[in-house]
Amino acid sequence: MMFAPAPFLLKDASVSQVMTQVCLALIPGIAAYAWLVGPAILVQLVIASLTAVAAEAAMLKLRGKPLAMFLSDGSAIVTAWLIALTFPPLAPWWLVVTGTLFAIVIAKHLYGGLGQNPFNPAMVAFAACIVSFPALMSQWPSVGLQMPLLDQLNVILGLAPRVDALSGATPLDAMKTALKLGEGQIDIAHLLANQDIYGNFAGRGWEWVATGYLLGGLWLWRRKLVTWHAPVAFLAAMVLVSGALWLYQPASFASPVFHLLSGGTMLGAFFIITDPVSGCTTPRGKLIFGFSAGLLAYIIRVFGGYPDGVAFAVLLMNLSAPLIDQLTQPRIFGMKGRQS
Amino acid sequence: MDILLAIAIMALGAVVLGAALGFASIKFKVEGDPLVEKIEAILPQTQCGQCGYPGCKPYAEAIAKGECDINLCPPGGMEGVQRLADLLGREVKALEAEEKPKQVAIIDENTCIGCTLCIQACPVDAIVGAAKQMHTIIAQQCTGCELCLPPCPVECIHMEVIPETLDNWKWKFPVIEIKSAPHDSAPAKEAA
Amino acid sequence: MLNKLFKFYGGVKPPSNKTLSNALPIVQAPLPSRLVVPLHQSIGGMPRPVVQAGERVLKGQLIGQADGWLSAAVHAPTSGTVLEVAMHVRPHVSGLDSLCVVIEPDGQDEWIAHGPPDIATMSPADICNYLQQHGVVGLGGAGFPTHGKLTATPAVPMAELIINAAECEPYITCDDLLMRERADDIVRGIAVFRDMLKPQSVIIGVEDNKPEAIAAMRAAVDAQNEAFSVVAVPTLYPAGGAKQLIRVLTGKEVPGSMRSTADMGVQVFNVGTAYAAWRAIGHGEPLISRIVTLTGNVRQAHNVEALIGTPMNELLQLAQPHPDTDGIIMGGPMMGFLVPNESAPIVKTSNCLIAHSERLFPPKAPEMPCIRCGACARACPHELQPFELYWHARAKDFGKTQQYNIFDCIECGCCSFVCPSRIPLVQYFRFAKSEIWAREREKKAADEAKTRFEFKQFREEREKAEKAEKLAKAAAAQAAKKAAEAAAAAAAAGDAPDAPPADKAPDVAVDPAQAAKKAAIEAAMARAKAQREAAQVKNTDDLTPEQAKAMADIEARRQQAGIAEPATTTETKPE
Amino acid sequence: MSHYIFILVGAVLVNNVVLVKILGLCPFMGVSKKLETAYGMGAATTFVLTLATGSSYIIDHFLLIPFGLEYLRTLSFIVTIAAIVQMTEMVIAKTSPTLQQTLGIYLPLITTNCAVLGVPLINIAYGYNFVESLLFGAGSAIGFSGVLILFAAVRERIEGADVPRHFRGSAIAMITAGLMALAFMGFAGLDKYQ
Repeated sequence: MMFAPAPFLLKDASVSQVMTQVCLALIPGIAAYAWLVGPAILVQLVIASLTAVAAEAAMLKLRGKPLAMFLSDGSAIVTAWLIALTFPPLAPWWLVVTGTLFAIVIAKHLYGGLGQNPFNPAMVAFAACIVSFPALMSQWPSVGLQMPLLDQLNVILGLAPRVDALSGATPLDAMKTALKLGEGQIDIAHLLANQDIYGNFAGRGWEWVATGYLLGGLWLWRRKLVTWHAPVAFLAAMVLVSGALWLYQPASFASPVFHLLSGGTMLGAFFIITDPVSGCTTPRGKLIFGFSAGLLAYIIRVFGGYPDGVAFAVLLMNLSAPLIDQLTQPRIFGMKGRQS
Repeated sequence: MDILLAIAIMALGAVVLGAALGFASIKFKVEGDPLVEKIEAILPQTQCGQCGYPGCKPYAEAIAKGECDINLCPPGGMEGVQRLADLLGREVKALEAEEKPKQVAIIDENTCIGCTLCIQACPVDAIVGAAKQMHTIIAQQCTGCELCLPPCPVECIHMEVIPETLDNWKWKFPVIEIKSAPHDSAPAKEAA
Repeated sequence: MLNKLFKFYGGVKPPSNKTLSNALPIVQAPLPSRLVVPLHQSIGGMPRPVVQAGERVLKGQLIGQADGWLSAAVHAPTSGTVLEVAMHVRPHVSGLDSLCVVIEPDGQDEWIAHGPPDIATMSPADICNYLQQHGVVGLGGAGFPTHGKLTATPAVPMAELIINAAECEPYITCDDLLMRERADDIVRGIAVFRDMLKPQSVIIGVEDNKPEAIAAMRAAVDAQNEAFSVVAVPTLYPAGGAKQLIRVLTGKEVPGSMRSTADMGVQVFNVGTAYAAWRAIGHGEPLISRIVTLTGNVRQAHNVEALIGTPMNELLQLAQPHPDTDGIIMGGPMMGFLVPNESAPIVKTSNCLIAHSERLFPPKAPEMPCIRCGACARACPHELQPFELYWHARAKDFGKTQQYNIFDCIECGCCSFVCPSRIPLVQYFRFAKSEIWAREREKKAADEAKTRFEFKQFREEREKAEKAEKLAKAAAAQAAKKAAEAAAAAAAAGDAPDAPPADKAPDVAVDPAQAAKKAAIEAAMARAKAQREAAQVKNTDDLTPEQAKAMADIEARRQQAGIAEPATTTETKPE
Repeated sequence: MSHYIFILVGAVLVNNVVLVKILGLCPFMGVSKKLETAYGMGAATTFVLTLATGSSYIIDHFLLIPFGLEYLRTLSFIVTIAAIVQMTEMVIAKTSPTLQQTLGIYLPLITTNCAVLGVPLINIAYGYNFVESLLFGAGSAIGFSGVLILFAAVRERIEGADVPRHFRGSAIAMITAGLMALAFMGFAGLDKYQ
């Protein structure tokens, strides 16, 4: 007879179900992304996924873990997709591969694999790559540039020259550069009026991607896979600080709407800071985590040296998460209103 | 001249700092060593002397002074070593002797001659009996130190591993269960 | 509903599967071939057996005498012959044995003389004693002796008496059926508790998935003109946990560290306990049977009234288990356990037997790592952080588990139920708890050993000091003697005729000399005595009665064996 | 005013003494196994570092420079720091013997902690005045304590993780420290923004 501990009834839930739902929730954003920049993003998703699965399998084999069980959990795919979605869509293939390898091998498996990594692997990949290859990581396709799949493939595979025309910048980056170069002679209102780059409020088209992520995130929340705490706190921090500075000096600071819908804000709010493994888990902890991440992301993207701050903000909060969790343990049953 | 000046200044500094340190060493003099108590709390109190010290307290004092290693206590086991290492921030070392399961001494009723030698040897007064009467060991109080074994002239004392009962039964560490033939087999315990 | 209901945090809704077994009435189980009655069936002291092998016992006859205040008596479930009093397997997850009385029924089911006591003349203490003697314990799960909850005289006045009839575990319907069929006796039992505890109100909490039971209870309460309120509580596992039910019905949260809910002015009894109490008080019957739900992988799930001590596999046959049954779960599917040995007997706390099969309870998928998703924390009714507890329990960092309040865990299984990684969380917590307990036991033993060691050292020091003192005294006496001799010699030497003061000298000298001699003898005797004492340690002075008894037993055995003559007569000291 | 804030915040985050300047790694790796110890070490180092920057400034400006003895800077700083550390150790021994035991060798090692010596030297290299020096010292100390405490909390969690055998202990701690430094690179350029 086997020894099976109680309970004998189990809810129908599994890690792979969780991961599949996260992937599903990413679909609207990906669809908008593909509509915006063309099929290149799909190519990147495939490259990243293949690399991630291969790296995962290799690491599992090296560590002597059951392959099938862990490969089917889908966590590697989620990491891969997040990497592909945060990297520039026309980044060379090896950049994506390097990032993914770094994420899976170092950030995930050296810590013991699924569920044990203190840092978000996708964000580690992004940070490592932007620090190592700042130029490549800042080359975004000029919006509205529609290239056929073959040309995009050629760029990704390094077969075609990385023409300057291809290499724009994200709205955030472009704005920062413009402000710095302009040395105060150009103001935000003027820049935003420039429809070619900025569209109506965020980068033209990018707001649709952000909206896609938002929809997916709301669905995740409805499915109770994420709680509202971290995303709301993150977005609130973003709105508060950007709103305050925008009201104080509208000429040099962009509006909250712009910040909400550009860069990695929405992706970060719903898919990255909600990662339970590397994030906070207590309700109060999640609020602190989200709020601080929003604040840091804003500070780094506006005042710092990198085009977007979400990745660094998330990593910084990742390393604070264990301490925050310890300090924000909720009162347990029967201990409310008492000295703990 | 410069050199002299430099020496003078350094000497001045030395005197000032030395005076400050001297003052501090008087002001913050530490008496006693509360650390010994913390160490002793970890030790199993078998008083068996296997560490080479006459009892647990002397061993604790020796550890606190840094005179000996933390891996000399076999009854405390690897876990004791681990906890000592945690307390003292020292490296965990393998035990000097091998670890034994917890035991209790049993006196063979029919062989005991009532010589009282074991009673004198027992460090924790766990043996009762009077001269020429059979001695018996109070099992709950026996620490399993084996100190009563050598003095016994008729070798009537032996050690027995404490059996598992409902009182000392423990839940085992969960492991991935291994399925075997179902039904009516022997009491299933996890493959520990 | 007059009562305002409260919510508790967390909880899960597993499929209840109660309709399987609640359609048929309670059936009296036939006499089994033999009964194995464990003596230790409740929390507290182990009852002492008062019968011997070969003895004939009557139904309801005392076979195990309660030992100590927190202990309950055990009785023969039917008339028959005691086969043996020996170690037999107990329905415990360990599969270990404990002392049991094995009875072969004679089929006559002959009651011992019994009848209801005159309750009007009994003081509350008498009633408590009576319940203890009749073996009434909590039938909800833990088996806490009922009189223990009734004797508590808390400083806090009793506000609510709660009768726990929630029965939140899936599959189990024994309380449901009991209430449907025997509501009158239950209400009378509750009235006894009410009279003893004098609470301001009495609330009977029943999960709202048992409308028939609620109706039956209300009818019985009305029929007896009692002011008990029967409250339907929302079906949410574990609403039947004592602390959860208190929270739902009164809004009070009893902290885990509080040992007794009475300190919050609440006392909770299981509905079955109330029934058992009335069987004892109203009919004079000790607790020798209980309602057991037989369900799971069986053809005819139903409830039976089974005698304590009935082997489980024999009892389960009544429900005709399907051939693919591969085990028996005692208790519900959330907190019960697979009995390691299916011939284990029914005990007072066996509320349900579930025939286990892989079809019904598919084997768990392998354990995955924790992804800290927090589902367990959202399900935990005690608002703990199970994933943190798991993380530290797995790393065997027990100090940390205590920091995260592991002892507030009630092992309800909600966390394991929702875990997407299928981690047996409760199992980890049980492991950590029993490790901590074991450590505390060891620590306590170590402390005691230390005290005894220090006392022994102190005693040896004292003995040494006393010896030294005596030696010193002897030496002093010796010196005095010598001085006296010297004086005497001097006196003798100076025994000149022209020395009148010397006349007196011999007298004076003799006295000290004699005194010195006497002192020397005394010292020698004391020395000898001390030596004797040192050589013949006798520490049998302050023994506990048990120890003395054990020694006497052993001596008796020795004499029987003919090895040692009575110690006083001869000296047989081999070399 | 904002200048001082920039020095302080810059020292804590942007030029974090451990993760950006890579100073003081021995206590960072050695005393971060337990959160409790990290608190103690952080407090001790903060105290020593702030005091050391102040006193070394005084020594430099009122003793060494007037007498043209700048070449004795390192020597005299070490001596001063050693004295301060000795004093701190005595105070800790008096107030918390367990902390003293757990800090173990690392407490006297503050003496040779490169952060403690490095920060006063950086102060002089940057030409900071007394207030600036103190702020920079305090900021560095806060930065050191902060990352030490965060690191200890992370390590306590990693302790329970199923890290591959060859990476257990110091190896994974070094990797973690590396990833933390990566995260801190996000602050790069913040202090240049005026």
